[in-house]
Amino acid sequence: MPQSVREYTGAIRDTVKSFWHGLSITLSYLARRPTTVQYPDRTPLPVRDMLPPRYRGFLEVDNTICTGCQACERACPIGCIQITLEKDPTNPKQRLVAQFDIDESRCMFCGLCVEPCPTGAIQHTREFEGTHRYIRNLVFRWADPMNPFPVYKVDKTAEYFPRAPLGSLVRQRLETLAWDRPAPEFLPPEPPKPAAAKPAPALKAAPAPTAAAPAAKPAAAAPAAAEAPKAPAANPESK
Amino acid sequence: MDKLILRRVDQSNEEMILNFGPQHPSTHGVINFLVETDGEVLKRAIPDVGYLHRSIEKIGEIVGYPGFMPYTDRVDYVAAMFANEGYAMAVERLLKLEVPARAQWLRVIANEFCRIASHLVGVGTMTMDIGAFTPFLHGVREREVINDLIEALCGARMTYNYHRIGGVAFDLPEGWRDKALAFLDHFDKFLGEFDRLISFNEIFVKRLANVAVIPGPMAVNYGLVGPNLRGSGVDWDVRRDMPYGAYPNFKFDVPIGKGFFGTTGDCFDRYYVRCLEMAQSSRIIRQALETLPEGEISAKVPRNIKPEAGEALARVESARGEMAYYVVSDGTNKAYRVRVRTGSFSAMCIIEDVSRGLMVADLVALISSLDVIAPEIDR
Amino acid sequence: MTTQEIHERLKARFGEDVGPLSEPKADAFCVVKADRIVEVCRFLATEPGLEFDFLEDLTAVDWPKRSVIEIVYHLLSYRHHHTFVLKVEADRAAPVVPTAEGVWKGANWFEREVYDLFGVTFTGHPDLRRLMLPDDWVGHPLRKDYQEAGGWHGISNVRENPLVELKRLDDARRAEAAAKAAPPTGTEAAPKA
Amino acid sequence: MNSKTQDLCAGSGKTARGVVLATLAVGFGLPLVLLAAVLLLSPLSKPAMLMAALGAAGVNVSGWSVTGQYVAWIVAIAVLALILLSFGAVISGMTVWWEMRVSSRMQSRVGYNRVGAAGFFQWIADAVKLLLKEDLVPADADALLFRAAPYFVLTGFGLVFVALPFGESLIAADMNVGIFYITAVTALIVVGILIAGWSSNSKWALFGGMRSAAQVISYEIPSGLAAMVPVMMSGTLSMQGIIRSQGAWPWEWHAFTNPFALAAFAIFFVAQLAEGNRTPFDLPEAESELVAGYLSEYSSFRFALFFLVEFGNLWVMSAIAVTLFFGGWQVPFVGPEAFAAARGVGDLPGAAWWGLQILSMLVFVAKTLVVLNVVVWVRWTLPRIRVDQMMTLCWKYLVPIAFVVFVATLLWQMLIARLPVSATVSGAVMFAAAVVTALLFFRQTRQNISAVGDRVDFTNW
Repeated sequence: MPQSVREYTGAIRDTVKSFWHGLSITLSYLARRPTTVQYPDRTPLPVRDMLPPRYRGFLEVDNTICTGCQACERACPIGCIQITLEKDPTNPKQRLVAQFDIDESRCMFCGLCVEPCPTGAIQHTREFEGTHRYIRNLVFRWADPMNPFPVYKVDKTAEYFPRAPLGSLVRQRLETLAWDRPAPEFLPPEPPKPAAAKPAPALKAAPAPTAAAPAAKPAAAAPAAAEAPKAPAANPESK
Repeated sequence: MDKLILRRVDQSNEEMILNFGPQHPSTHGVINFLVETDGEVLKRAIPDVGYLHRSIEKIGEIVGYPGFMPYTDRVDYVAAMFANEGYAMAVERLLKLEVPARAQWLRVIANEFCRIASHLVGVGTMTMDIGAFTPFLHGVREREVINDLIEALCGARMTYNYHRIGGVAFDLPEGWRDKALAFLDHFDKFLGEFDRLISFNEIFVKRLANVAVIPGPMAVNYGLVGPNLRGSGVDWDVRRDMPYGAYPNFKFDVPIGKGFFGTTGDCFDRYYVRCLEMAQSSRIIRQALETLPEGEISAKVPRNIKPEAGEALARVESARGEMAYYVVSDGTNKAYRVRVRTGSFSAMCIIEDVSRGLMVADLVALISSLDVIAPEIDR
Repeated sequence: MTTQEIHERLKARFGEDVGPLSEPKADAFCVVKADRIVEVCRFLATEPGLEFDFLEDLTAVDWPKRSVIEIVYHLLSYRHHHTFVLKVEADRAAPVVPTAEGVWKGANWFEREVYDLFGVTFTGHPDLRRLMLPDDWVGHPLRKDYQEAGGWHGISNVRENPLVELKRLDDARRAEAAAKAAPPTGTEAAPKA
Repeated sequence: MNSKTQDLCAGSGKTARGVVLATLAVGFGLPLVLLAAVLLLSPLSKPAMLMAALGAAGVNVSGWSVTGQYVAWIVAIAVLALILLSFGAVISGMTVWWEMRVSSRMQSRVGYNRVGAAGFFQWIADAVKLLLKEDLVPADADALLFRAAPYFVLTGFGLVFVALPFGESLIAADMNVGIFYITAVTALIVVGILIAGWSSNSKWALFGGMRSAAQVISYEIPSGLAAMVPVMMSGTLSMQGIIRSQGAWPWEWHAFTNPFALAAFAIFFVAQLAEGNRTPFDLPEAESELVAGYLSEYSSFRFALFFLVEFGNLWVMSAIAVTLFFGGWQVPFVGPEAFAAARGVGDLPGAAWWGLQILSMLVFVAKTLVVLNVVVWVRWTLPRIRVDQMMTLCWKYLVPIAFVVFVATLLWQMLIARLPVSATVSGAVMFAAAVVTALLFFRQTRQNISAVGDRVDFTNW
C-alpha cells in the first residue's frame, strides 16, 4: 500500500520517541530497589510473623474449649472434618469426643468452619509450611481415640474462652513430623457394597478398590503421643 | 475414537493442522485450538474447551447455600471477588434481604481492588504474549501490594471467600485505610509510567492496532461483555446502566474504545480500555474510602438458609465483563439449580469467526486481548 | 418498559402461544411454545420498542417430577435497559428445541453447552457437538438422575475418604483394647475370649 | 521444609568470605588466563615468530625440514584455535550471567545471587546441569541432521574469532578481507538453524526454522551495506586496517568523523540484532507463539551448544560494531610509533610491548561490553515484531536508508573528505551532539524515578 512520505518519516519519529521513553524507564529501574522477598531464608523475620493476623493457614482445634456441637462439620462444604461423640461410661451426663479429624490435605482454607464455632475452639493459624511425602500425614487428629476428651460446658457468663496461643499446637505437630515420615497404616477398605443403581450400561469400569496399604506391615516406631495410633501388628487379615 | 472435531477440518493436504494448546505458553490456562494454517496465515482456529470442567454448577446443587460461596471463587480465580458478590446478590434477591450500607461500601472497595489486580494480570500477560517480559513483572509487582491488602482484609490472596449472603465477613482492619490510600497514590503514577513503557511503544502499537477488529454490532450479537464490548465502542457498563449495590453513589466514567491507534474494536482498543478502567477503579476506591458509612457489616441471616421456591438472576460487572448468577430454589436448604454466566465464555465463541485470515502471532494477540481465562469458560 | 407491558405486547402479537406471566418470586418469566420460540425471539430482538439485542444467558433446568426440561432465555436490551425471561418446556424423554442461533450468534455455544450437559438437541444448530465433555462421554451430568460414572476409560476417580478409614481403624483398635482390658475381669465368666 | 530452617534467616544474606574470593578468582582469573594464552600464542602463530621462539627455547630448529616447520605451525594454530573457542565459551557463559543480573534489576527482581558471590557460578551450574540432562532425539526426526545442526551453528560462531582484532597485533589471522570473511562465515549459523528447524520433525520447529531463514538472510543485506561505510572511510577490508585508520579519541572514530556513519551504525546494529535472533527480532524462538521455535525438540548438550552460540553471538556482534565504528583497540596517547618503539629489535618483543598489547586489549573489551549492554538492555524493553512487519522493516526501511547512507558517504569521501579539517569538524560536531543526547537521556531517566515517587537505591544487589 503506498505510504506517503509523511507516514514513512512519522513511523520513524514515533519509533524513536517511544523507544526513548521505554528505554529510559527500564534504565531507571537499574537504580531502584528490587522488591523480591527472598523466602525462605533471607526474609527480615520469619514469614509466619509477616503474615496478617487474619491469614487462613492450617486449622487448629483447642480440645479444652471444644463443645462438640459439630457446627464446623456441618459448615464444611467438602466434609473434611469428622467428629464422633460417645457417652462417657463413667457418668452418663458427660459426652466425650472420640474422634475429631481434619483432613488438611483436602481442606480449601475457606474459613466457613471457623464462623459457627461458639467458643472459637477451631481457628485458622498462620502456619502453612506443611510439606509431606505422604498425603495421609496431613490428616490432623485433634482427639486421641484411646482416651477421648470431655466436652466443654459453656457457662453463659463467660465472654472470653481461654485457649492455647494460636498456632502453637499446629507448629508443635508440624515440627515433630519429619517431612518424609511413613504414613499411618490404614485398614484395607471394606469390599464395595453392591452398587445400588446399575452403573451406566456402556461403561463397565466398576470402581476398583483403592490400593490398600499392606495390612501386615510391622508397627513402625512409636510415634509421639498425640500422633495417629499405629495399626497393631495383628490386625485382622482381610486381604 | 473418531474425533468429531477432526471431521469438521477438511483434509486437503495444503494446510497444516496444528494443535495450539492445551499446554501452550499463551493460551491463558488449558484451552486447545485446532488451527489450520497455510504457512503463517490461519485459515481457521477451532477452540476445543473442557479441560478444566469441574461442573461447579452440579456442586452448587450438592453443597448448601452458604457452602457454595468458596466455590464461586474458583470460577474466575483471577477476579474472585465479583463471583462472590454475584452469588450473594442472587441469594439475597431470593431471600428478599436488605444488605446494610457499610457492607455495600466494603463490597465496592474489595471489588474495585480486585478489578485492578485482575486487569494488571490481563494487561501484563498481554504484553508478555506480544514479547515484552518486563511490563508483566512490573504489573505483577503492583498486584502483589493489592494481594497483601486483600490478604489483610479477608485472609486469602486469590480465593477470597470474603462476601457472605447478607453482607461481608470482616470489617476493615485498622491502619488498612491509610495503606490503601498510599498504594493508590503510587498506583496512579505507576499507570502513567506503564503507558510510557509499553502502551505507546511503536512495536506494541503496530502489533495490536487494526488486528482482529470486532465491530460494535457483531460484539453485541455474539454476546461479548465487559472490556471486550466496550473496546468495540458499545457504551455499556452494568455498574452504571443497571446499577446495583453502592455504585450509584460514586462518580466514575466508563472508558470505551475510540480507535486510539487504529479502527475501533481492534486488539489495542480492548487493551487500552483495561488500562483506563484501572484508573477509574482507583478513583472509585478513593470515593468509597472517604464516604464509608458506619454500621453493621452483615444483615441478620438465619443459620440454615431456606429461601421460598422461586428463581433469581443477579448480574455483576466483573473484570471480564458481566457475570450473572441464576439461582433456582425449591424451598429446601440446597439450591435446586445454580447457573453461572461468565464473560470469557462468550469471548471464546467469537474467536473462531474472528480468527479467519489472522497470522499465528495475531491469534496470540487476539486471545490475550479478549483476556480469556480457562476456568471461566469450562466452570 | 416494565415486564407487564412487554408481556402484553407479546400476548397481542402471539396470542395463546405465549403463556401467562408468572408472579415475580424474584424474577417473572413467561413460558413459550417450543415451535414458536424462534419467531418470539426474532420479534423481541427486532421490534422497535423492545430491541432485546443481548442474549444474556441461555440455560436449562431439569424438572424430573414434571418430566420436563425448561430452557431459560434471559434477554436484555442495551438501549432500553430492560430485561425479560422466556422459558420453553421440552419433554424430558426426547427434548428438542429449535435453535436461537439465527437471532443471536451468542446462542451457539450456550446451546452446545445445554446439549452437552442436559441432552437437549437444538434443531438447525450449525455445529451441535459436546462442548465440555469428551465426545464419547455417556450421559448428561446436570440432569438430576445422573449416575456418577466413577471414571472414564479405566481412569478411576473414586478415592476412599481417609477419615472414614481412620474411623474404622479407631473402632478396630478400641474394640481390641476393650477386649484386652475386659478378659482379666471377665475370666471367670467365659474362659474363651 | 519444616520450619527449622526458617529460623536461621541470616541477616541480609552476606555470602561467606571464601566464596567471594573464589568468585573473584574465577571471574577475573579464567578470562585473563585465556586472554593471556591468546596474547602469547597469536603473535607466535606467525611462522617466522614461531621458529624464532622455538630457537630461543633451545630447540635447534635449523635442522627441521620445511614440512617439519609447517607441522609445528599447524600444531600452534590448532592450540590457539582451541583456546580461542574456550575463550568464546567462557565469555558467552559470563554474558549469560551478566544478562540475567541486569535484566532482573530492570524487572525489579534480584536475579542470580545464590551460587557464588552475586550468583556468578550460576552459569557454570547451568552448563553442568545441561550436560547431565538426557539427550533426546525425537521419534522420526531426521537423526543425522538433528545431531549435526548444533555443530554447524558452533563452527559459524567459532570461525568469526579468527578475524576479531583483540589487540594491536593480537589477531589470529589479519586477513585483508576481514569484514567480508566475517559476513560470509556468520551465514553458517542460519544454515544450522534451518537444519535444526527442519530435522526436529515438529511443526513448531518448522515454523521457527522458516522464520529464521527469512529473517537472517534478508537482514544480511542491510548489515553488509552498513559495514561498507567504514570500509569506504578506511579504504581497506582488513579489520586491523579499519581500526588503524581511526584515532583513539571519540572524535576520530569512524562513527563520528562522517555525519552519515552514525546512521550506518544504527542500521548495522538493528541488522545484527536480527541476525543474532535477539528481541525485538526473536521470532525463530518466540516463546509465546512457537513454544521454543527451532529449539523446541533440543535438550541437554545440544541445547547448551545453541544457547552458547546465541549468547556468544552477542559478544561477536558488539566486537564487530566496536571495530568498525568505535575505534576498536585504539588506546589514547599511544600511537603506532609507540608500539614500534616498544617492539624493539630482535625476534622476541620486549616486555613493554606485551604491556601495551594488554592495554589495547582491555580498551577493546571495555568498548565491546558497553555495546553488549545496549543489546541486553534493548532485549528487556521491547516487544517482539511480527513476521511481515520484520520483512517490511528490512526491505522498506533499512535497505533504502542503507543505500542513501552508502551513496552519501561516497560523496562525502570524494568531495569533502579531501580537506583534512572536515574529519575533525564533523567528528567534533557529531560527538558533541551525541554527548548532549546522552545527557538529556540521563535527565529523563532521573525524572522517571522521581515521577513515580521512588528514590535511587542501590542496596540489595
